[in-house]
Amino acid sequence: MTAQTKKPGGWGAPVPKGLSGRNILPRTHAPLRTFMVAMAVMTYLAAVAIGGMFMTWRAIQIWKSGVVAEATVQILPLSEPEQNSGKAQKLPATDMNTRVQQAVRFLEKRPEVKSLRVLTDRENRALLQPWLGDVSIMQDVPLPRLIAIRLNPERKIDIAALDRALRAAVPGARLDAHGRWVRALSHMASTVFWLGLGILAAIIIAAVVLVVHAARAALESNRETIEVLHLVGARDSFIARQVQRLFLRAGFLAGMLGVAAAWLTFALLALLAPAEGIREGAWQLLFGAPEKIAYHYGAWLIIVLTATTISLLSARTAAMRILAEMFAEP
Amino acid sequence: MTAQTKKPGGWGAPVPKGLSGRNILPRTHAPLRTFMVAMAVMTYLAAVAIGGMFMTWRAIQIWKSGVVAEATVQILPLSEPEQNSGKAQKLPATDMNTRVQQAVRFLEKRPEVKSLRVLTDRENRALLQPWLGDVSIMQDVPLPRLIAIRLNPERKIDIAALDRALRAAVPGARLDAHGRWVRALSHMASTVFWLGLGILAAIIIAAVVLVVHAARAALESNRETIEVLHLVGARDSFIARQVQRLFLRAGFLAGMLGVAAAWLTFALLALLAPAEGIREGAWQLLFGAPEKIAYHYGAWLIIVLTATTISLLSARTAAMRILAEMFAEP
Amino acid sequence: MITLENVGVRYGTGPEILRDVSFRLAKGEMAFLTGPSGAGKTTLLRLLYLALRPTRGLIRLFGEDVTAVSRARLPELRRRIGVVFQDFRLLDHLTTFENVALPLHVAGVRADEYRDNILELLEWVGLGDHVNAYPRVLSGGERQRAAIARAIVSKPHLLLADEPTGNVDPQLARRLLRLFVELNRLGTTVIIATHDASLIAATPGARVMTLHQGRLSITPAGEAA
Amino acid sequence: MITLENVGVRYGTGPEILRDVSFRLAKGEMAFLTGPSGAGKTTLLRLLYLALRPTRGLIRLFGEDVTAVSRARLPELRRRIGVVFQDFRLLDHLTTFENVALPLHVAGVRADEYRDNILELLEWVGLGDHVNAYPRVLSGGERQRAAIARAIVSKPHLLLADEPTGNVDPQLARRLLRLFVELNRLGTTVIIATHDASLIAATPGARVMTLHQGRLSITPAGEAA
Ligand SMILES: Nc1ncnc2c1ncn2[C@@H]1O[C@H](COP(=O)(O)OP(=O)(O)OP(=O)(O)O)[C@@H](O)[C@H]1O
Ligand SMILES: Nc1ncnc2c1ncn2[C@@H]1O[C@H](COP(=O)(O)OP(=O)(O)OP(=O)(O)O)[C@@H](O)[C@H]1O
Ligand SMILES: [Mg+2]
Ligand SMILES: [Mg+2]
Repeated sequence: MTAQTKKPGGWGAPVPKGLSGRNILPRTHAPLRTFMVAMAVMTYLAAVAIGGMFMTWRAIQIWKSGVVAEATVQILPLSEPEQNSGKAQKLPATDMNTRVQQAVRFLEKRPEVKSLRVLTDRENRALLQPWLGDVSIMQDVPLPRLIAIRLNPERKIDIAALDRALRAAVPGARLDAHGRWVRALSHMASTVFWLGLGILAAIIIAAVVLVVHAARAALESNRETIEVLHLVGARDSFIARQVQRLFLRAGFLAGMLGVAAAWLTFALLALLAPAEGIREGAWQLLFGAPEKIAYHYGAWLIIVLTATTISLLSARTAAMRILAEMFAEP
Repeated sequence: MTAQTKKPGGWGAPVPKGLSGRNILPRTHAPLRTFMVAMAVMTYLAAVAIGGMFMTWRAIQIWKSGVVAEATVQILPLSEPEQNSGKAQKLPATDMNTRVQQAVRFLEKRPEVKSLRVLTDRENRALLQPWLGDVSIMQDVPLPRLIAIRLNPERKIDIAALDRALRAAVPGARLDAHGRWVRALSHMASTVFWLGLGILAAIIIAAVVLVVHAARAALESNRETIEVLHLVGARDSFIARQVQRLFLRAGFLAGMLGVAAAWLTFALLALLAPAEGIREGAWQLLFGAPEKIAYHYGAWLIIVLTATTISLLSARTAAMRILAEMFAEP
Repeated sequence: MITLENVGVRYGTGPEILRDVSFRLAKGEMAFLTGPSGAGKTTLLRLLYLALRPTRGLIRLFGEDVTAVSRARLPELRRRIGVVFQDFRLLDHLTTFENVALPLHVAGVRADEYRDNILELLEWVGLGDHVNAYPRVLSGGERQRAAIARAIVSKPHLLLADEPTGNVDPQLARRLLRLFVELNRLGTTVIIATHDASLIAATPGARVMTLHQGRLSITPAGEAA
Repeated sequence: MITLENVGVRYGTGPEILRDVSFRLAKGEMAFLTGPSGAGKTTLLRLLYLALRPTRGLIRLFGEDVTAVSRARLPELRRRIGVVFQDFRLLDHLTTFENVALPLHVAGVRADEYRDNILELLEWVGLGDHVNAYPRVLSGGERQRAAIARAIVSKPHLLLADEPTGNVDPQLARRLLRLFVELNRLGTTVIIATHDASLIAATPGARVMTLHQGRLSITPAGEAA
């Protein structure tokens, strides 16, 4: 039946404290709770999605700096075009060495190149083995010389331009940056990234729709209270302040809760995820280098602030609409 | 003030129709609307996430069948180990040809291999050119022979096992499936896939929490109605039926709305996305081959059914809890 | 029909609202329940319409021990009891007609069987013009009459009316009282909680039960104060 | 103080509830508003507490044309009007004390300034034991008294009471009436809508306004029916 709640006071009760410093709108109310749950859930999802985006982003970065940064420069043996008939003519070793030195000097000056190393003849042959079999059988065949370089991962690198410059500077030199594979991977990574961004956008739009609606509904269920406040002489500003206080608190708490839950989710991932990459990524997300996680925590802070602002504004607008209906023109 | 709504009838009004076939619980109610919005938003997110997962999945499949399916078999020139000192000894050409034939026969019988082609000497040299420079200079050097094969993309292929079998069957043969790159890509793809699955799981858990809560809140705001029904002699089963009817409708409508919105989102992506891959993926998701999109539409149907079931069950449970409180033991 | 023996009620840890209330009401009797505001009239009625279990004592209704009755049997008992709540408890989203039809509808009666009946009843209580109006646009007295119509529409065996004339004018109050008396004449046991002495004075055949400080004193029928 | 000239009210497309209502009430007068249920008493009061705009006619309150008053000035006017609503309109999540304190709180009065005042008032209306109780656990009459206390706590210039004694016993009703009379003696203009003829009879100095079929007839002070 109707609430047979305990009468809080009544017989020999303490002296009542009055209303100062107390919120006049009810704090514990099913629709307000629904609003808070909705807000918490949506901030949770937004925080998880943003965290996931950061993780993907960092994974792509790391992967790029690991794989894309590797490239090989080949210095090919030159054949005299006019001597292309008949037996192969050995080119003088000095020529090849000169060109290798040229290439090294050229590369060392380029800002894109982080480090380089001329492979030894042994390494050279080991690299070619998959293609040529046991290269000991062609001890005398002139082989291209290879220079392994690491590119600077922080810079955006125009591989094609570097290749062109290299070819112009050193005859017979060419740059192999595993272009096809890198392109495939980059393409996939960016597809995934945009897809993720799309889902994030969907979450944020959905969150705003839901949360604005829930705030309105929560306030709608306080219509009676607002009417009574108005009827006993409260100014619109007073009522708006009450509403704002209530929803500031509710939105902030719910936002914090959602972000905290997201944080916990990533912490669990960092400890328990089956894939090592995800564990590592989640760990970096939460406890990585300060200058990097500043972005992550910053984004989460922005989520909480946005949540608070949205709840504040939507509740205030709803309150003002309700107030405007009172004693309006018929 | 109190609703100065138009009096619907009253003076010379139509004969009232009674309550049969009419839902006794109010359909238009802020908390019920919040529940429906919450349900629609969460099914929307779930449907978008699942659609995104399917898109990623298919993208990975296509990519795999395009890139992973290519492999090369090399038949290396054999050197007699006992003759490893001194000059290289030319192996008889027939031996190489025999081994190529052996390899072709072996590969043709393997179900993993879709097609194969022995490269001509010219193609062979063209392939090696990046490594060896102008190969005309080493006309007489024995080169490995290459067989380009396409693997069967529909089958799960154990590259390592195939390589082992090949090496055992044909001396000097080896399979190069671009292992390192494929592993990097596979790793990334599966990381992304699991991350997506994680976000989907987060969405679904959040959806259940939110929606169950909203359903309870909506019913809680109908407590007075439920009490009155009980007091005028309605059986629990009657009330439960009313609640179920209301939430069956609400859950189903909201679920359909959410999935329809997701469908529209993907349709927009299919038409307007900036990246071609996403346009194509979204198109395949919605209008692809019937046997494939059956899964997509099936998943969305399951979402709607789950939404309906969750709303039904949570509302029913809440109703039963409210009913159990009536005239309970003190 | 109704037997109360040493019934006591206490809300939470508060004082006893009802103390050692005992009375017996035979089928077809009519009684007024009176007493100062806050004396426990509504509480006593809530015991009788099975919304509240007594803290102690025995209540028998229709020959059944109420404290031992199972939840599953509640609807059956309720259908034999009509209640006019002090705060009306109309459903805001149903029209007057639908509100009044509710007890019949939940009992499974078909609309064509009760329609004329209800329209006639609404006419009698003066709501003929408000058949399709929603409670929110009714005046206080109109709501009260709708609540009365709902309580009596199913011709219950027991009618409990809590302050049923607090919001209507004296003429209308007497008209409504006649409705209760008529129902009583047809066999319904009627208990009316009221502050209105003129109502009691107008019904010489009724018993008057007075609550004061949690105790019940009974004036036999015909000796109305 | 209050002037109505040819005021008419119609809800939506319904019939006119009030027709050509004109009257004038000077500062410090006391008046009863009576008439059958559904006659439009609450509607007339809603006009006076600025919850409803008339369909036609002129209303002047405290010397101001009510139909021309701006929204921003409403709170100021409201603070000079106390209202006892027919359905009480207490806030369920506030205690009796807090409900009664509400008009003072929204006007910016500090708690220590009004506490003793309110406790005394609650004692007087018989709610001394229910200071910290929430409305849901109050009896009907107790709620009504809380509503009355809230209406008069700020000693308004105009008091509008809609059926303020419908849920209390006659002794208590007279006690509450004395409260209104006392307030009136201190200068408050009082209008009480009621069905209770004994209340009117007990106040010979008051005017009686009777609504019937939307028209208002006025019995001058001292000639109570
Ligand atoms: N749910 C409740 N919890 C605690 N106390 C309650 C509850 N309901 C009523 N009371 C208290 O019990 C006492 C009796 O209430 P009840 O409603 O029975 O009085 P009543 O005789 O109907 O009064 P009225 O004539 O004013 O309606 C009152 O003091 C009230 O405050
Ligand atoms: N918001 C509204 N919309 C439409 N009609 C209304 C509305 N409020 C009241 N009415 C109608 O106006 C008429 C007068 O109502 P009002 O509440 O003023 O009567 P009253 O004199 O206070 O009656 P009572 O004594 O029963 O409280 C009634 O017939 C009622 O149905
Ligand atoms: Mg009562
Ligand atoms: Mg009224």
